[in-house]
Amino acid sequence: MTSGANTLVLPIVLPLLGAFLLPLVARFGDGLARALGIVLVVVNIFLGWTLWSAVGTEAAVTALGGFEAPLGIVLYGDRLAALFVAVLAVGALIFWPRAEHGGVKAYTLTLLLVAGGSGLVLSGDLFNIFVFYEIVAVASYGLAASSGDKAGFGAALRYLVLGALGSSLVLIGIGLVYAAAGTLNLADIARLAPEKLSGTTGLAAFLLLVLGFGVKAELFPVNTWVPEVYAAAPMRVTAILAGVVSKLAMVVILRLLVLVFHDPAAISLLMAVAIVTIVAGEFAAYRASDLNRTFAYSSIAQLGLVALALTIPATAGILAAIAVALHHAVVKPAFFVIAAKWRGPLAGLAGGARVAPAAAGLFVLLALSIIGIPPLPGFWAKLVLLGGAFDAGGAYAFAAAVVLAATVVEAAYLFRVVARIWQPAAGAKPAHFAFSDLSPALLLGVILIVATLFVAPIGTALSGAAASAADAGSYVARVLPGRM
Amino acid sequence: MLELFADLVLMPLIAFLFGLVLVLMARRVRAKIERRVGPPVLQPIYDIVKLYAKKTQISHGLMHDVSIMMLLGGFITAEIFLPVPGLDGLAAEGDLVTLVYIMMVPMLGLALGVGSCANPNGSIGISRALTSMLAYDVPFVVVIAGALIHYGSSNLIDVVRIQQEGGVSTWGVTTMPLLAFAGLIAMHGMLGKEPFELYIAPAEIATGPMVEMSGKYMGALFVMQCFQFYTVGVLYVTMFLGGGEMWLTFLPKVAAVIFISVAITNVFGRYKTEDVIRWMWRWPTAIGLVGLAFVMLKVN
Amino acid sequence: MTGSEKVPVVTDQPETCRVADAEEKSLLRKVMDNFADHCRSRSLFVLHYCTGCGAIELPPTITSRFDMERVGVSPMVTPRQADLLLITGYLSVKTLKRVILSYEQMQAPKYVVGFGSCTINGGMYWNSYATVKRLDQYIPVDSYIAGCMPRPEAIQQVFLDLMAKIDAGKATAWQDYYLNYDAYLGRQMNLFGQDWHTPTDVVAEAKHYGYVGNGTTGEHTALLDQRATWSLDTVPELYPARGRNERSRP
Amino acid sequence: MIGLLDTLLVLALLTTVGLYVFGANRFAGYIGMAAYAAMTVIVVLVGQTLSGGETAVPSAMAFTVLGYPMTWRIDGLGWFFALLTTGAGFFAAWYMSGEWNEAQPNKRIQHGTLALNVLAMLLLVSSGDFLSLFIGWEIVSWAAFAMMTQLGGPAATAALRYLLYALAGAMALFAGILIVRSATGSFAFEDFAAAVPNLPTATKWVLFVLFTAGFGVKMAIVPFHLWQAPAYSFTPGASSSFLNAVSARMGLFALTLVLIKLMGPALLAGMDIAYTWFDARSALLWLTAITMIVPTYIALMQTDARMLLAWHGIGQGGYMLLGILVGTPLGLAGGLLHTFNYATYQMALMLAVFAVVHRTKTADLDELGGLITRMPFTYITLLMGIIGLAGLPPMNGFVSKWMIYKSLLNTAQPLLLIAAFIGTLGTILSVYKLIHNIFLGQLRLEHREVKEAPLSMLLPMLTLAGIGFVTGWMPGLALSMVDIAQSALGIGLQPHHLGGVDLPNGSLNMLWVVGVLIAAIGVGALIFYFLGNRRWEVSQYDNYAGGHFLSADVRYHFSHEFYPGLARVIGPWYRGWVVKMERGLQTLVAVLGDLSGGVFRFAHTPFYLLVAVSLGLLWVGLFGKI
Repeated sequence: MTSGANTLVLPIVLPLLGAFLLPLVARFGDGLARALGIVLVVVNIFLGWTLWSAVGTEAAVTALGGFEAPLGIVLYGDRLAALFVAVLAVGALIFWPRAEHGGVKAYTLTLLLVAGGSGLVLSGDLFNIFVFYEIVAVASYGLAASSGDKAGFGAALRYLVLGALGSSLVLIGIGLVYAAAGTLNLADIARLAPEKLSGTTGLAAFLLLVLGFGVKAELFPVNTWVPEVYAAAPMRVTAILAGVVSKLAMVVILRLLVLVFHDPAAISLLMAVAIVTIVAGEFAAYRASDLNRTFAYSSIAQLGLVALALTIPATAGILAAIAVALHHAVVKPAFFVIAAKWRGPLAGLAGGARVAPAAAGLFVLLALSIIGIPPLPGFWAKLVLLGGAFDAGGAYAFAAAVVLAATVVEAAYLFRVVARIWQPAAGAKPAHFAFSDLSPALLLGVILIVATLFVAPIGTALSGAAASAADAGSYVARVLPGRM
Repeated sequence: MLELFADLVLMPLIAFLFGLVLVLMARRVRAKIERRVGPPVLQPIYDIVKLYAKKTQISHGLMHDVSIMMLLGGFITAEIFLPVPGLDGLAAEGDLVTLVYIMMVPMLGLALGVGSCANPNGSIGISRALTSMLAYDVPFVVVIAGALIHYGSSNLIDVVRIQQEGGVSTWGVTTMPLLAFAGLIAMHGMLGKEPFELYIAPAEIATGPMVEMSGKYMGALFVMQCFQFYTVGVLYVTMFLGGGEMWLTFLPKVAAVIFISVAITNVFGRYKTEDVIRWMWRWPTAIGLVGLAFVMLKVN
Repeated sequence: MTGSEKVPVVTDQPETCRVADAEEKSLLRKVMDNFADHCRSRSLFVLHYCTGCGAIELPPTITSRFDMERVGVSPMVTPRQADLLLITGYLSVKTLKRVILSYEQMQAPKYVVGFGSCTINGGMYWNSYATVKRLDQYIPVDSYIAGCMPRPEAIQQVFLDLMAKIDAGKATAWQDYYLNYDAYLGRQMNLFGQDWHTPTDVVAEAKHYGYVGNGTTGEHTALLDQRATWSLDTVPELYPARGRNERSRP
Repeated sequence: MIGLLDTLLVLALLTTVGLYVFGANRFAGYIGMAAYAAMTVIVVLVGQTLSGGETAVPSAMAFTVLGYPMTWRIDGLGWFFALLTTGAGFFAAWYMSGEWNEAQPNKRIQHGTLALNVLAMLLLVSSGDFLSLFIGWEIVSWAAFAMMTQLGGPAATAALRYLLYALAGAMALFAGILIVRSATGSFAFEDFAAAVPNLPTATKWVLFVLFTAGFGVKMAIVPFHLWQAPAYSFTPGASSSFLNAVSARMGLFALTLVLIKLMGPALLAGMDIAYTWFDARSALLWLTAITMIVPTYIALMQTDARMLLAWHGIGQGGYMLLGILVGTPLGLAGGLLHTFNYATYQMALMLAVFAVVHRTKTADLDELGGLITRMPFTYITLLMGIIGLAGLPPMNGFVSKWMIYKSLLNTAQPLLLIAAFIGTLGTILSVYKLIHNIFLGQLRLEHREVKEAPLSMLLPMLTLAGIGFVTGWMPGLALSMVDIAQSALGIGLQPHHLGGVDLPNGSLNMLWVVGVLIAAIGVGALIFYFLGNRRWEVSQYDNYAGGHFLSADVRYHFSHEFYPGLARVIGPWYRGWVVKMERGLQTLVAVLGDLSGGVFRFAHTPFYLLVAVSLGLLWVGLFGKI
């Protein structure tokens, strides 16, 4: 175990430990538990940052328990993983639960989520991925139900059923992979994939894995829980789920694609799913009746974009996926902050700009960015995505056309809301925002603007991360140094 | 310089004087067709002098007056840009397209003046006049486009020269008979004679644009009629009948063109606005387009 | 809509009276006037006011049977364009209002010919309560044609007579309307009531063109002015300001 | 290195910020005037550099993001449009400097959005590659949206519609520039211009369609024309005039840049459409012909003065594009000159109409009339404006239209010429209705106390009309500016002199035409004043009505359905098929939305999962074999 190993293990272990300790600590005071949770999350951010600066182009690898890969439990930390560890922790920090949403239970679950999520992106073998996926899933079921009302429980139950089914699909998929390849270590599978997994079995395994992880990744048609849960769960939970957790599943799919499934059939399968997801998400959002559902559907579409980006060959696709995912992770939580106060039918939003000019202004900024208006970050994300698609040509060009058309629909529903906000109030005025209500969103807005100003260095950094994530050969070489 | 100045004075003057003759001819021809004697030779002058000599001259505001100035000014300008035998005026400084647009200036002036009279009959008259302009200008632009492409120049001096150098066989009427025919119909519409006089309609809208015109305002309209007959006739002769080589043959040609128009006008009643539009957009336009097709075949 | 506008007070003595005598004119002026009169006589635009029964005689007069265009007479449509107002037959009180309106809208020099007996003395309607007995009480008349109805030949004859009169510069009945407007207005008011008025500001027009005589203004025109002021004050919707006021108000 | 262009952009940026901060100030209009005047001066300086032989004035601003360099520089073409932009901004600010400003509840927004639009347009016209072009394009679109939506209500609805059109266009453009990058490896204009002749025909067609559609939306080429008139009309006065005068012309700028400068008319003419006589250029030419005619005749049917003018703006755009696409030096000069001329008279017209709206509170052509006695100077502006719009001498609109006609004649395209003429005829009818229904006819009682527009609004109007007249009299002044733009296009210059152009087969010398026209009208005035007795002005109620006594309580006026006969003939031709298409598209989106939403609403979750897995496995079984 090197010093780099700490940065790989600690992001998982510390929050996990914290999650178990927290109920005990809470006996000495709720505030103490809260503080401890926050400290742990901050530590995770720091760890992510350390990992990022430590790994450079060479990823950090560690095998737990002293067993070498492929037998041992391998953790693999490249810049991509470091990024998402940090992003997950930042998300959890910004949207740390409040006492009224379950108190210490919520803190625990959130820490569990952080631990599971970090594990998900750091794990180097499929079984651990499944385990961490389950941890994330359980934590999110609990959080989804934490609003404590009828709608919340109903939504959480649906989420639970679907999630459980999805997990079993994942398990079947893993089983198929194991049956074919005889190993669960990703690097090892990657090594064996060309001969063992290139046939029908491999494809079936991929299908099941995509559908299984797709539940979290909000892929069509296994994403029916999304609007319900996002409408019913507390805003802070929604923000984390939509903003970050869904991306973690995408990271897993990314790893699978890069390392295991290069099959054109697999790619086209994912592309078809992605296109349908985009279309279904944007069009459903066009007819959504309130802000929460609008953003939920929009979130589905954005994840469809990420999935589409993943199908684009070479680094460009990975870069686009990371860019779109990160951008969405900034924008969508902020949207949900606004939606938390402005509930109910869209027509009731008239006059919003008078009541809450800051929220209205922020809404416009976020909407512009998510549509992809230069020079905001959303534009650059879309530029990379569509540029890669047009470079790839063929079906990708068609997909790009779908994305472009969907963008118009996106603008239609977002700016319909903007127009309504700026209209004079007809009846009851929309809710006012206290500063504390809006502050997370304002913070994210500031991040967005800063990112706009520093888009060039961010782009360079992400390109590096994408390049190393796309390098399957180096993954195998790092994990299995002798076996190439 | 002096020659140009002479042109500037002579061209409108000749236009006015010969216009008087054309007006007289029109009235006499009409009388003959109706088996009447018709007005005496000086009748056009009597009318104009009397109108200018009215003791009271009511006006409906400054625009009413300015419209009269635009009316005369526009036609005077048009005459200067319309070459006649021996007098080219400024025809080289503005071509047929310019001339067509200059001829719209007096119409616009009249329309504004009539509008400022605050009489709905006048406004209706202008509405109908503009509508009929839209009707007859469609075949007219077809004719213009065809003729100009045929001659390869929009300079009227060139148009006249080409026809005179080649003799009768190069006259527009022999090289482009269909366009010449369509042009004749469009010219007839331009003169506002039956069956296209919908904007005068005395019994219906009380002479339309002229409803509030009295004294010298009306007199200016009479003068305008002289110019109009002359301009339309000369334009047609220039485009299709070889233009003017000498006054002795030129003026009879102009008179002949106007004669055709006034001779057929009496046998018609008045078309409704819709019928004018439909008729103009159907027959002369179709004939003109066929003529245009022949021209294009020849050019290519 | 304040009421502060004052219509100029009409004084008894008009400032100018510029109807020039024939002797004052220069030779050029005389020649020009003679020429103009000649042209006027040879170009008569006729407005026929055909509410009565005489209209039937006009078509033969104008069309091929007699062809009045030979002598420059042609029909016109609006009073603005016309020189000659033909009153063909009887006038009821109601139609007389329209006749006066039309007459005032004609441009001077203007001439009026009364057709048939009815315009002279009421004719067969001499004892009707609703018809006007003598036309020249209300507007100046240049010529009458007696008969019921007159033949086209008679109409031609009156045209020729009128032309000769105009050519000689003696058809000046129209000036009488300006010079003695108050009297005409008085008789009109007698018939139509005190609030009678036409849109034409005859007094102002007379002043503008210098046809102001001792009879131009008087008690009746003063009434007119009073009423104009009053109307502005109270119900401007119904009584527009008269004459130039309409346009010169800020 | 801070160059002229940087100074210009920084000044525009400072103006935007400054006017947003001080926009509510009484003197905001003057601040704007000073700023735009300064910008105009800088643009003129840039023009001097350009006419001194430089091909472009670069900016020090340059970024490289994700490996794509972005540069800004202004060449002759961009300069021409920059001049129009700053000039229009100046006159709009002037208009907003006095009484208008006092009357506005949202001064800050009006001044701020105007400055923002100027900034965005300057950024667009000085873009140096496709990426910066796209960025500028988007900023222009959104700045215009910010301007249009400010009054809320119908304005917001119209602006939203605009937004969707603009965004759809932008997406087409986005696809276009990405395809360019895929095909040539960079976003640079030069690389594209060098590579485009060798691209496969299919790619050329895709690019042509995408760019034409993308830029054409902004120009409101048929069938993308529906948004423009309402969006421009419901914007407050000076802003609306600005939008009308120059905003839509950004599309023309970009089309000229891509289609003429980079691709070239010859290349377009070589792209034949199979089984027809058309090629890319002539197909687009016919589209412009439709754009000249259809919106003009829609304008004819409007009853709102602002809408009428805005619809004409669309039709006028067709003339400009027509001239430019003809591709000869004469046609190009005509098209570009028409852009300048249009900016002058359309702005004057809109300002005049808004002056009327300012005074009477209505733009409904059926509720006005007779205002000539109350607002004579506004009338003069409108009169000069409509003469320009209709393209009659002596105003400048005639010159540019003449050049366009002449270029069509010289290239023997009679049908397009006829189409252009028909558009002009419709314009004449329509503008007469405009001026008649506002200023002529009977004055309404409620407008009896209406005053002339204040000097702060009159002066810009009259100045613009004056510019229109002077450049009509001496078109050489404007043509020398057009020269700078044309020199950037590589097609060649159109020789001209102060009075117009000399051609072997029919010249135009406006010095003579206008001179003679004015002199002749002077002769007309002499005749009018010295022959016959003095005039006597009478009341509007002293009027022929068949013996009827007119009074103010009964309207004696003709304005509603001004061309009934024409309407009966061409009325049935207004099928509104574009409107129906638009509605159909909306319905389609709504239906798709309901379908998609239905999947989520009636969630038989396990069932979906089962279906997805089964179908997926079926697919795997059928097609998954390698």
